[in-house]
Amino acid sequence: MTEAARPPIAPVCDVQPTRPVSVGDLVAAVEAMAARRLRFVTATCLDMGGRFDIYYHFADGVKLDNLLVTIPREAELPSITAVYLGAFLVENEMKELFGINVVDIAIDYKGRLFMTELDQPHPMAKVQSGATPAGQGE
Amino acid sequence: MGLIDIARSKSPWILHFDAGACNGCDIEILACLTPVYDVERFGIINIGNPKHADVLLVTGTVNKRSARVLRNLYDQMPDPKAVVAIGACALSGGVFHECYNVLGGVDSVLPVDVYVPGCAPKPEAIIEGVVMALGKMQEREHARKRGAA
Amino acid sequence: MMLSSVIRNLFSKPATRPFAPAARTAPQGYRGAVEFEEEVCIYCGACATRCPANAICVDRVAKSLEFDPFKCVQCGACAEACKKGCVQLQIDYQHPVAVRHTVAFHGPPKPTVAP
Amino acid sequence: MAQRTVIPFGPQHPVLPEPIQLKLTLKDEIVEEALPHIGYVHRGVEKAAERMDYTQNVFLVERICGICSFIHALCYCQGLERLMGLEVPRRAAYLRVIWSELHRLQSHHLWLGLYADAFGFESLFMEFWRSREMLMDIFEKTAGSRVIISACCIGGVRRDISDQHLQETLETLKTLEAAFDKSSEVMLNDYTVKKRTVGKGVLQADKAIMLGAAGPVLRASGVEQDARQTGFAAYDELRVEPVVETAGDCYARAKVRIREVRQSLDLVRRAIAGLPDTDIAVRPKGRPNGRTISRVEQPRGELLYFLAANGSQKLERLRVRTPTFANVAPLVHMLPGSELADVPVIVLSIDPCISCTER
Repeated sequence: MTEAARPPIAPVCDVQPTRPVSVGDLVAAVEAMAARRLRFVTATCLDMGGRFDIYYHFADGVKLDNLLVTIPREAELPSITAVYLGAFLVENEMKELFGINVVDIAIDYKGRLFMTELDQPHPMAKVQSGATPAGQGE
Repeated sequence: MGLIDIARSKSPWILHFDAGACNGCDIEILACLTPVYDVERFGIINIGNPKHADVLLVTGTVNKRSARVLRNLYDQMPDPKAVVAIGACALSGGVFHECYNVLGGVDSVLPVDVYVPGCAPKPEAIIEGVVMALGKMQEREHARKRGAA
Repeated sequence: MMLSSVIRNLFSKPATRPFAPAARTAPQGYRGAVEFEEEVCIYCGACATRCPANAICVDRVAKSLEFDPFKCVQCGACAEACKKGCVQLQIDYQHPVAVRHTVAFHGPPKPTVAP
Repeated sequence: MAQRTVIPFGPQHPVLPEPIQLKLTLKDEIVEEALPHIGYVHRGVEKAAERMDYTQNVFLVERICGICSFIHALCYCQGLERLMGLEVPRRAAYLRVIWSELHRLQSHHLWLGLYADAFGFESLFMEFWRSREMLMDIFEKTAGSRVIISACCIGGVRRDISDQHLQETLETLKTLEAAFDKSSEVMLNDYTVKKRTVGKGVLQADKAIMLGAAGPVLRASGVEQDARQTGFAAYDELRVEPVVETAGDCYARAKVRIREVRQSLDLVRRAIAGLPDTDIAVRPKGRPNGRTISRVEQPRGELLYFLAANGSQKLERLRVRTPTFANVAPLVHMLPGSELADVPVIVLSIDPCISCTER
């Protein structure tokens, strides 16, 4: 990437800085972010096949500060809604669309945020648990 | 033609439902109400209550959750009624054909009388569509009366 | 305040645009209905691959093109992709219709191939 | 004796053009709890973006929201340009600013109208929407469509604005500003409007940060954050000072937007005056690879795209965080304690865009 050419734009918007944290340290790291009065922006979940990469984005003024958590499929992910209540929608979304087991969400839709009971579970996940509907996965 | 028929064709009341649109078409429907397009000069009034409405304007792709609401609204409307599908999404799914939560066009749920293509259709096209739907509604009503007589 | 508005509105031109038959036409460059020129088309399929809505189907072997105006979102990607200038976006908008229809055409009859 | 009732607000409701349901728990007339139920317009754009070609995605993301479509396309293209190492020509960057700011003007006019309608001021709604049509005419003339203008492409913009159109735009903006002066005066100083908006739905600065509010909702609570400060497109040259109010109520949110309209008018004029004379697009070369975040400022707040690509024709992941998605949590916090009759005003004060939220 030729980032050097446009100094005012590039450094602000890239995924840097990203700090990897373990699942156990996630809530503590998020609490540290809250202590610095950073604004929670959102979380992004990437399905990497065997594992999930989850980025948490925080806004520090106009800069972004990111945390990266990597969890194996089927693992539990603690909710950060106790610290940042605003995360409840995005956590419910991850739970429903990817099938990540997010525990203790403050407002839990039980995996029914967007879709009805009739739909296939976890449409965003690359590996479908159970029967794989045609056209799903890579 | 009875008095009620005349009144209906001169002053159709429309109900608008967004079944999963991007807002583009919805805003264009609202733009029809504003001074520049002013549909009230044709007697068209946008109404919130399905029981008062003659024409149902549907925008956007239909998903399972909104299909239920849509069906519900349609059933509450008194006969005779007409359905106008507005925008590429309401016609066929448009650019969202690859999305997993899209059932397709409105005609997969309701019988559609008039299709207004475009993304988003111009207010002129929407007004033209409503006028066309009135014609169809009248035709159907006449056919029904002839059948009953 | 209110009085000034009333007076202004009494003497100003109406804001409302006339509707058909005196409706105004869109300005140059408006992206309206998509039209194909059959004679020019070489069935290369460039428009079909670029179309985000899958509205165009081109069979390069059978030399046929099918276009579904109901899927079309008038983005103009096909017109940009077409090297021959066969696809054009009209200034007039697509008019409402009561029945589904598609536009289909095909090239000159294939030279007869022995079966 | 106080009675508890649960009232479903929506999905089909006269004040909302879009379907969202709020389950309101009331104690007499006072809202105790509000629980949003969404999913009526969920389509699954993020998944579709993984299945479609990355160039086709420009048209897909534009149709996430019909009110700020250009800005969605801008955000997406900007992310891809960073992944592909493309340098956008300066004229394209300026044209992007012009169209974005026109979209902001259009969106704020739309919102001010709907907001006036929410507290029953229909003539004000008509005034704002009449002005808005001038902006729609500009879009029609310069970009070829009223709503989804499809002007942005990877590497620049798809069409140029001629000098004649730029002049016409400036003329139109003059008329628009005169009309806006009159109608915004009513919005800010009218006794009845103030009665309905001052002190309603208060959000403190602390809460706004912790709940992750975005855009005018955040700035009306006194937090000075605007994604345009990051200097994307040509905002590095056309500096933007965030518009900040401190009261945090519905009135302050309207005031922020009214001041932003003036700011946008100024920005469009400055951008037109400083429009450089270069190409308008570069041809994209190669395939995108890597992960990046692209942030822009939408009329409703900060829009964030996360793009992950692996060097193929299709993206690995496209994540869209829209401003209304962030503003739902503040809304849930604002509603308790308000009267039922104020609910439509408070809901509209965040400028909800449900199709953005659910994608």
